[in-house]
Amino acid sequence: MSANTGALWEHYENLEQQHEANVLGMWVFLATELLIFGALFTGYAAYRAQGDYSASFEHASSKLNLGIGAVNTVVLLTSSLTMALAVRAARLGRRRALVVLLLLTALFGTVFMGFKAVEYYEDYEKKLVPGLAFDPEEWRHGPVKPGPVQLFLMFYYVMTGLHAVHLTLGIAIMLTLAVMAGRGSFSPRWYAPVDIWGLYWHFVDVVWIFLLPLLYLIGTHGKF
Amino acid sequence: MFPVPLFPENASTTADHVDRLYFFLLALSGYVALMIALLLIYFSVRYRRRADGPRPPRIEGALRLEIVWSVVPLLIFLGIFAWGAHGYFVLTQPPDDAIEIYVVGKQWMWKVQHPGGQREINELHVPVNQPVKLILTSEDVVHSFFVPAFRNKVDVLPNRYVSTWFHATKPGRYHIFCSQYCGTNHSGMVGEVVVMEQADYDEWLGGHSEGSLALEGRKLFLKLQCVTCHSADSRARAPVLEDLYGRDVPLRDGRTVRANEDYIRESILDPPAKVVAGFEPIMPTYKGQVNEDEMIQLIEFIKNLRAGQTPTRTEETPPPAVGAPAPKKETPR
Amino acid sequence: MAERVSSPTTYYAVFGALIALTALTVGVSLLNLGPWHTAVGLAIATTKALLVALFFMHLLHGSRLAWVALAVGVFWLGILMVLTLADYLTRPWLYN
Amino acid sequence: MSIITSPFRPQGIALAPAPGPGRRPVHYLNAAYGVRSWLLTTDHKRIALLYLVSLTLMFIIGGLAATLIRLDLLTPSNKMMHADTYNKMFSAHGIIMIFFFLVAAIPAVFGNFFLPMMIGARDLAFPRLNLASWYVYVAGAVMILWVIFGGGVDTGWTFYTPYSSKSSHTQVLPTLVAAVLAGFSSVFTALNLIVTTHRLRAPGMTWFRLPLFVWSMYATSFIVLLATPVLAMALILVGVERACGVGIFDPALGGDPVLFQHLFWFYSHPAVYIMVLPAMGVVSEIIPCFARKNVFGYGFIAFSSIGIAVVGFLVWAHHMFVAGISVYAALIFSLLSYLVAVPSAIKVFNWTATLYRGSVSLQTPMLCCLGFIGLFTMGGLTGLFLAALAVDVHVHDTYFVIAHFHFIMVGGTVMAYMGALHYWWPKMTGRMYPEGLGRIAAVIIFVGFILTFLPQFVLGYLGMPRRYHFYAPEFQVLNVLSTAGASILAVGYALPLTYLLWSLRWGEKAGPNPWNATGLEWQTPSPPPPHNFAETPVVTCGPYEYTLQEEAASVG
Repeated sequence: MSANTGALWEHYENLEQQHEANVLGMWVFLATELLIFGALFTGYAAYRAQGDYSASFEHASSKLNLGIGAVNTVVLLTSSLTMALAVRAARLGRRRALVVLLLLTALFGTVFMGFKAVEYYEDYEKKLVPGLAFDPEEWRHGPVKPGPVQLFLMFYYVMTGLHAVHLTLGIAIMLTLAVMAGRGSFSPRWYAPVDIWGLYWHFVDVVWIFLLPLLYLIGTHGKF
Repeated sequence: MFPVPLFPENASTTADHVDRLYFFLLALSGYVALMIALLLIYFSVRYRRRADGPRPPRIEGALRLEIVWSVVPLLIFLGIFAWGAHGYFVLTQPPDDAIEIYVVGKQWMWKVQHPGGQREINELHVPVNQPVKLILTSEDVVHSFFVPAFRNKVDVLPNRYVSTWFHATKPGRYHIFCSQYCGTNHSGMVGEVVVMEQADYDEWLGGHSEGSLALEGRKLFLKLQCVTCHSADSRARAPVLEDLYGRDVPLRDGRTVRANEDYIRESILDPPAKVVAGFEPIMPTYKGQVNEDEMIQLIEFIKNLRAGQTPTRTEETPPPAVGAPAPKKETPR
Repeated sequence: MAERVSSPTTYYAVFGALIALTALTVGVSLLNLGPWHTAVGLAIATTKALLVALFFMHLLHGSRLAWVALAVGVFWLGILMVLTLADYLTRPWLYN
Repeated sequence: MSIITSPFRPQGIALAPAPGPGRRPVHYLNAAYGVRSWLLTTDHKRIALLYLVSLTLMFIIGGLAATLIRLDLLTPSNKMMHADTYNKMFSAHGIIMIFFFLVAAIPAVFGNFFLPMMIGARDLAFPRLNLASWYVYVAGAVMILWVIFGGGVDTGWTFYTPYSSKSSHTQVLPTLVAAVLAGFSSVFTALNLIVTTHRLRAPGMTWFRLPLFVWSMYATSFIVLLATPVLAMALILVGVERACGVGIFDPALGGDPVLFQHLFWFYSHPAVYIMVLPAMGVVSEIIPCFARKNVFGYGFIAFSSIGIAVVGFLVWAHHMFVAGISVYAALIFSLLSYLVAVPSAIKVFNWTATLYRGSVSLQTPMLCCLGFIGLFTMGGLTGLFLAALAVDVHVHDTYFVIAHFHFIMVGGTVMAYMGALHYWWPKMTGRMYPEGLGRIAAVIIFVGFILTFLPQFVLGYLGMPRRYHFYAPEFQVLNVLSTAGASILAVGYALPLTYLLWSLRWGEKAGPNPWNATGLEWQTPSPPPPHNFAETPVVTCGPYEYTLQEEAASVG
């Protein structure tokens, strides 16, 4: 990326057209991301729609740590707030605020990953990892069967794992953007990278917003 | 016969239906493809580029023509859809009086079990002019039971019973192919359907019977101590299994389920999954103690269990000799 | 670039709403709603997603094409789900 | 500065400044030399050539696998290969041809090269993403070649579970990674094409002045973007199941193998439209040019591309009629499958109508397109057989299906790819191909194709299942016919490879517009300068104004 004055790529008429092209490119990319997670949601829905899987799914879900799940949601929402403020700062040309907010967003992302690691370790200890630490006999009571419990746990690991991979990429990008912002690569006339990677970050947050009810909150009803 | 067969044998009722639709489609497609080809050739020759040729006019299109050649194909297609769907419906509804034969697909062989207890590998002996219902499952990967002469195919899935049926019309030997790729010897997983006259069929049955499937199931029912709970009197701790097959069973969690092969199999391998209303989930799992073939015997036994036939626990006298093909229903001979 | 820049208070307000909705969804999930459980959970999640999309991703006054891209993505996910579930939900319909 | 003023040519077009005496004109090929200039290029034209080379290599390898299969099927129980080797051959043929040739062929070569020029842009929206797309493709290609030459994979290109996740002992995991990489490469290309069409059109280039090739590229990119992610997820899940031994499609756990088939075919049926729509776009460009006439029903052809793209997503389970889906779902998908057949029919009728009262010259691109229409029509019509539930139960997973999709993929897409290669070769390389040899090659390919795949329809209805290493003896004669046809087809494909390479050195110089075609890509010198246009053209007329062109030619 050349210095912020000469940010215009040769084949664009003006920065406005270039900015709109980048934003449209990211939105179209987010549509494909929506369908990657969508395929997982479809598989999840296909199994839960069948009567004899929901009991095992709900029982397995009740074993997950709802506390960390809820706290993680708040952490990710805060990181979305700082990201939105960062985009606003970039548009207004406040370079210092932009750098700080980008670093904050990356920090909250890392906090989320930290909680996630703790939760995964705890799941390992609670013998919730099929194939690694899982005792099928423990799950054989009433309509709950070990098969569907393992299915639910595989959905849990693949969904949260894919989300974590996207988040790690997001954190890396936030750090690079912070470095570039520090070097003054962005200006009120050219801040598209911050804008589009902000969209990406918010999308990853929205995915988590849907993961919370589908994975953590199905086993809790009737507890109160 | 012409050395190279160009058309498969027609050996079942559904084959006529499929062949008629196939010939109609062949005629329709042939006509359309020929017309397009002739038009292309004619236009290319008639309007070939000549130095002094007329200049091509500026034709944007013709709305009416476009509508005609959109709507007309659509209507034809809907007609074909209805015709195909009718054939499919017929195929998926086996008549009630069909002989039920169990087929288990296993990596690279077909194991067949007749209700009379006869067992076959890669062979299926069936009587002519008699509907036959196949109940199939797989022990490992997805296979597909395909008999070209009957125009019949069904994918055989592990852990689940699928069924299909045919009504053979011509005695003879017809290919069985596995048409879903299943590994190294996928091409070798073939067999033969032997359609025989009724007399030959009965004679074949007689020669191979080692006690009917239901009888084997009954012995297993006793050997596995099922009778200790599933006895005939009502105060027992387990539901009575007489006349169970085909009934809607109310479950403990409020759902009602049709008692078909899948339900019986699941209740044997995973009893607490669907507990009958009014009973406790105390039955232990028999996973690992009952293989696919024994499972079929138990299912056949429960399907043929009529009122009063539940064996008593103290079985001293040999069981009443149950006729070789346990007459499920009085099929007219 | 031309559209007006929303003030930080809007962002804080939206953030507050999101936190409240998270607390709501966790709270509601503890009650015994029976079959309505998933529907309520998804409804709350959808409102939160809309909040993030409209304000944080400034779809509210963003380009029309962004709307189209999002709508197409959601609609196609709908196609995948509806037609797959059409198979799963109609399998137990035994007609004989 | 010579500005050619004539009614049909968009005003304000200035050809690149006429080079001074003795100084060669600067174009995208001699603008820079050296490996770095090629491997780090962001010029959409150079990336298109990089794709052309790698795609041709993959086509040759896929073709070799096909040759071995056809040789092995000469005799019913051929001992030429072990059964496992045969399974690896048809898997390699399927995976390479679909993921590494057909999905990327026309969009990555001609879409990359000509879409920007056709809409008057200087380059694609994201040049570096375009180069990244090629590198991701090469990574996938290297991985699949490493798998094939290092032991092979035997799951077929469909990867059906539980065979692919539990029973197969071949290198399935790296194959899944290779397929996902190829998928991402096509997503990056599609993203580029869509954003370029929206944001970088020249002034005056409204949507209804876009050439039909651009419409079909847009529709193809639309499908790629919405279908490929679901395939990537399905393959990742199979990979997870293989790696961790526990999975979502595992029947032992109560998982459902049919769920994998749903997710797989949600991509793989729209994928067949990804492969054929670009070919339709090419034919919509070539037919008007060689018939010297406006295309018949421009709007209908444009919207039928979008129609195919949309309805194409609703029909995937017609691949699963016997796979254990419910009867009601089968009815729904069979009905929808008949709806998707209508737009294809509209296109064929419109192309044929374009020839009416035209001035047709049967040069190689035109021969390829006429071959395309003939073969694609037969391929499409046999689709009607497969959508009819009763007939599909009999012919599913037999050679009838093999013949059906080869008629559309090889008879259609590869034939149109050949046509496009010949049509735009002068523009890409500045050299003309030998016309006589071109026509011979087109005819050989057509004849070889018919002889190869027509007997397979008969084999299919006879009941010969697909993917069979040895078969019942009565099928042998038809298989021998098919193998004979395949050898002619191989000759047909080898011919263009030789004379096109020959033409690079000794072909006669081609002017900027050898076919006297309309369209912005012909307003630039051949080969075009690095940034296509000296300054952005202004478009004032529709894409296929051949009648005006003819008048100008006859007056001039």
